[in-house]
Amino acid sequence: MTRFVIRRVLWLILVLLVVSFVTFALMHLVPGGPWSRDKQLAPAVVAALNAKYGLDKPFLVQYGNFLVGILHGDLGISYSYQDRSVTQILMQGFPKSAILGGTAFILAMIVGIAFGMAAALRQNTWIDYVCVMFSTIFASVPGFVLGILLIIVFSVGLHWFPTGGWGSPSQVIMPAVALAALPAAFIARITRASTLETMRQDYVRTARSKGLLERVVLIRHILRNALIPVVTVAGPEFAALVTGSVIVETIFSIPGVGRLFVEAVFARDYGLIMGTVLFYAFIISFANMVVDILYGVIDPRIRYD
Amino acid sequence: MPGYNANIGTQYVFNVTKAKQLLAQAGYSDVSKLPQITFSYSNTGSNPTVAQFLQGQMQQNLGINIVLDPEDSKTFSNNVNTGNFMWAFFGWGADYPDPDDWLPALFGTGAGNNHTGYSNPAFDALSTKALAELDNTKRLADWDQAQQVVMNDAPIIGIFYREGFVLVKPYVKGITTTGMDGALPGDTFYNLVTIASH
Amino acid sequence: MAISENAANVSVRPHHTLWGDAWVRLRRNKLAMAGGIFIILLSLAAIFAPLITPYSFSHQDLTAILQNPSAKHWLGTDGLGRDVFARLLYGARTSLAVGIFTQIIVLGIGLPIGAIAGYAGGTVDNVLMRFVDFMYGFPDILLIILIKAILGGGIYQLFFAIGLVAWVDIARLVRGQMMSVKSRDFVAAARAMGGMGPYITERHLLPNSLGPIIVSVTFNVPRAIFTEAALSFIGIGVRPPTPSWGSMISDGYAVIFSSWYQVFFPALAIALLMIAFTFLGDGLRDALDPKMRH
Amino acid sequence: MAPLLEVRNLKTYFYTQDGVVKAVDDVSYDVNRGETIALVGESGCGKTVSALSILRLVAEPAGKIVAGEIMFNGNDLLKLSNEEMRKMRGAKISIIFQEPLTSLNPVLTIGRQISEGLEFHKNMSVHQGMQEATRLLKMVGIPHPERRIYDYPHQFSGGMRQRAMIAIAIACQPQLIIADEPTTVVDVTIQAQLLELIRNITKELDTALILITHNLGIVARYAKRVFVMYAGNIVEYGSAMDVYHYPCHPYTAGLLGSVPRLDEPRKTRLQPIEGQPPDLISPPIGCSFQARCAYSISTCQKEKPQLSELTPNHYAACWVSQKGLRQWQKL
Repeated sequence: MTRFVIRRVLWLILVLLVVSFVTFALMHLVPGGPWSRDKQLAPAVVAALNAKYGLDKPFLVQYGNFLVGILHGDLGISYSYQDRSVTQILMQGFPKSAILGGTAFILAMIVGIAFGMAAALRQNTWIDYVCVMFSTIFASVPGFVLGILLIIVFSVGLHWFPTGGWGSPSQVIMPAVALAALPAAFIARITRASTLETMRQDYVRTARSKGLLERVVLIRHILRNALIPVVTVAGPEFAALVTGSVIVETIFSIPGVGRLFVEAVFARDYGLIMGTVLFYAFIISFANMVVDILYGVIDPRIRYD
Repeated sequence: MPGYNANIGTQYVFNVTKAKQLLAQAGYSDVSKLPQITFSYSNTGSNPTVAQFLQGQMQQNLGINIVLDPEDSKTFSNNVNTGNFMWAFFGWGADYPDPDDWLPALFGTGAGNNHTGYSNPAFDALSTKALAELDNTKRLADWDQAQQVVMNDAPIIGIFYREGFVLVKPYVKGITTTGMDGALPGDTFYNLVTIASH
Repeated sequence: MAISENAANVSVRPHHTLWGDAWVRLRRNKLAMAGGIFIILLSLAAIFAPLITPYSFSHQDLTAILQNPSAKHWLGTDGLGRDVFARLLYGARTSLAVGIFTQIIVLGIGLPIGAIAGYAGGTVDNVLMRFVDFMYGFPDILLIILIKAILGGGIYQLFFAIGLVAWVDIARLVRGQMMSVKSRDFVAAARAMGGMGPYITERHLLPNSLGPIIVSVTFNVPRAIFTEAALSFIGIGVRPPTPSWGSMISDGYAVIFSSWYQVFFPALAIALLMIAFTFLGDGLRDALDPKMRH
Repeated sequence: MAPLLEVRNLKTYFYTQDGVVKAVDDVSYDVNRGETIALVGESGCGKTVSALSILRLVAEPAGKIVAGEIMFNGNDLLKLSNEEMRKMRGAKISIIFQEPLTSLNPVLTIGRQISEGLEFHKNMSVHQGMQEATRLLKMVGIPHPERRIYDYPHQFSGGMRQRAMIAIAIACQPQLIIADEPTTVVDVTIQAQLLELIRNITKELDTALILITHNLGIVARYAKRVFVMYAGNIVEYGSAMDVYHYPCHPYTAGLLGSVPRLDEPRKTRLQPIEGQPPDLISPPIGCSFQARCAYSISTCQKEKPQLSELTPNHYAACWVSQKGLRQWQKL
């Protein structure tokens, strides 16, 4: 297993390198630069800025400098955030997004798997239809609306939670729920579909013929076999949640990293773009690696030669 | 703003029949012969609504179908600065409240922010004269003439001025908002602000 | 022992193919049929919108801005005095097209790559999956702005842009299913009978990993519709004033408190579309499930 | 001495969209302690469904036991609560399924799948269960059992998996084992080994065995009494010898006729039974076999024949044989 992990880590680094190069190229190809404004800056000013940020050097040299910076753990500097380096920006914002995203992920998995299995076991009963209803509502109602509803009901109405901000645990609950709604619905539906298929397998009938408790049949025989698609989906969902969401962080005014990437792209903040893209790419590749490892743990037949 | 003259540009009022006459004069009595007009704008804030409003007016009043081209702000700025647009919607904010800052930069031939490529020697002459004039009243008179020239050539169409609304608690004293405020209202003269006990 | 001829009531079952039998059983599933009919009705309503509503989607009646639903405007009017019901109908053209075609592209790319990676295993799987990781980490907004700059902003560029990035989820899902299903015993048996790779993949593996794939598709439909709205923000896809459900919702954000219906009705339309796809998908899954075929 | 298991007038129907499938339509049979009986018939005649009905494992909601009694050790299994029934499964009655390829949980070790029943019925610890599993695997002839208990099903061959299934079935020393076509999937040589294994074990543990198969060769060698099923009911039953040498039902004769015999030079072509089993949704009036029966007379089409004793302990449900007109009797 460790040989497999080492190989995958090497591949991870390669993927990150390719992502960084492609991003670097795309950034410079895209129309408009960091200094483009309706009210054009004087050419001399633009030249001075380019010199300051090393944008006047040839493309490959700039990329080389960026890579060298990475080796020292420095993701480069941001043009819009003058006071902090990209690494600092990420390090300040990421814990908030991670805590929020992590809570939402755990919530989504627990609710999702529980609901999914219940819907599959009680097919075509009210639980099943409730599961369908919720998954549809959360998928078609935009996150923004859900966030606002939560605020109106729970903080303005019932004063249970503050309307936003960060710091106390009570400020995590509502945004986590808003964030977890869609993934929970998605995981519930995936679990249901997979459990339905697993329930019909012969070995479940064998388990029952041994007189095992329904609970044991459910967990040890049905759930474990139904987990493969759930785990597959959980990887990317985890990465997406942990790297923050633009909408939820905006509504609940949480200084996470959700908005960074989008802001950086629209501001053509090259330093910040490179930093956030690599950061996201690392987390998603890492999550997918964990999923592949989990495959081997869940299903012994999946062995990596 | 010094040099402000209320009746400049008053000749432009909403008048559909006159517009049609001008179109006919230009040989486009049948608007379908017009080339495809694209209206580019940065897709932020209320720009989309303004653009669609303009499109609706052109279509409903003159029957001209213009195509809207929303762009992200940097792409739009880049297109504007490189003249890569047919008809665009962009704003301007003065650095300091005086014609010296506006007019030459926007309408002087080859000026940095002259995105329309407008060039009128008459205006250039008046502009250089006004910039060198020390006597304030003469200076403003020159700018007044310069504005008149620009208005007659009409290289741009002024649509609206942004207006800011400020809610101030009664116990906050001394807030003086100016046209030059930055992101926060009255931030130009924050030193005058005092908080009364409440 | 000659056999008598009166075999009248012996029911000789015609040999159904997998898909033939599935269609027979799908037709019997009322919910799935309801879903299918809803989608067809919606498409017809979108196509024949001019017959259904007198209003055009772009006509601005500036005297009737942000009106609540009334007899004159069934679903009220938006910020520029345009009829929301008309925009919803015409918007269906964009959103249905986006919802459906992107899924075809997504399945078209994702299924084969996932199936090959899952089935082949070894280095093929590794290379394909690292490419998938690359696509996951890929800054799609940057590419999309570039596509807009080079290819312009039409609806085909939109399908291209969404399809390009959205197939990765399906690919990983199919691959995961294939890997555990591949080693399941009937596949070993099929392989023993000399079944070639593609034959096995199509006949044995895909039908058995259909459930989660269909679920993923039903969730991708609303996601594609919202992505379309995000992309039209950058200028790709339909341009104003052509409406789409996604852009109607994002326009409605600003006035959500005063005129909630601007967000409510498009969101409801998306919800109904997704329910239709969910029932259709569930029906299809049950119809194709080999275990359900007596 | 009362039989260990007595199935009386069992009816198990499946409610599907196409209609009600009468899979088991008024079937009765019995098994004595330690005895081996065989349930024979083409696939789809209701053999497996009747077995599953005994264990009340018929797939809800489609399948439902509509009528009848299943007396086991004097009490009716159908009257037991789910809790009591669950205590019977695996402990008193166990089953060996036909498909070793899919009947074992792919993600659980063989050892655990054997020890599960023990942990629950005999409340052994996992460790004790695994040790017992090792002994059971040795008993069913699996080499190096102490290592193999940690293997997964996909690491076992088809034959070995069936042996594991047998180990699971005998784990709690049940009084009755139902073997549902235990050897259909494996090749002939392994088939013989498995059947010998099952016979020795049932003898050693004095367990009753219901052997469900469509392979007549097996029946003759292992079963004392034979019940022939067709289209959801029993058409003939009696001692193996009687049924083999003096079949009283054309279907049984047909089955025997379509099996190559070693003890006779083969003169004539094997005679397959033409046609298909009737649709169980709307079974024909009268005898369900008459459509394929060459000897059917008018009454066969009008009235359904009942089982009646033709020779001592040898029953058949056929008007022609009950009227003594058995032309097919060439043996």
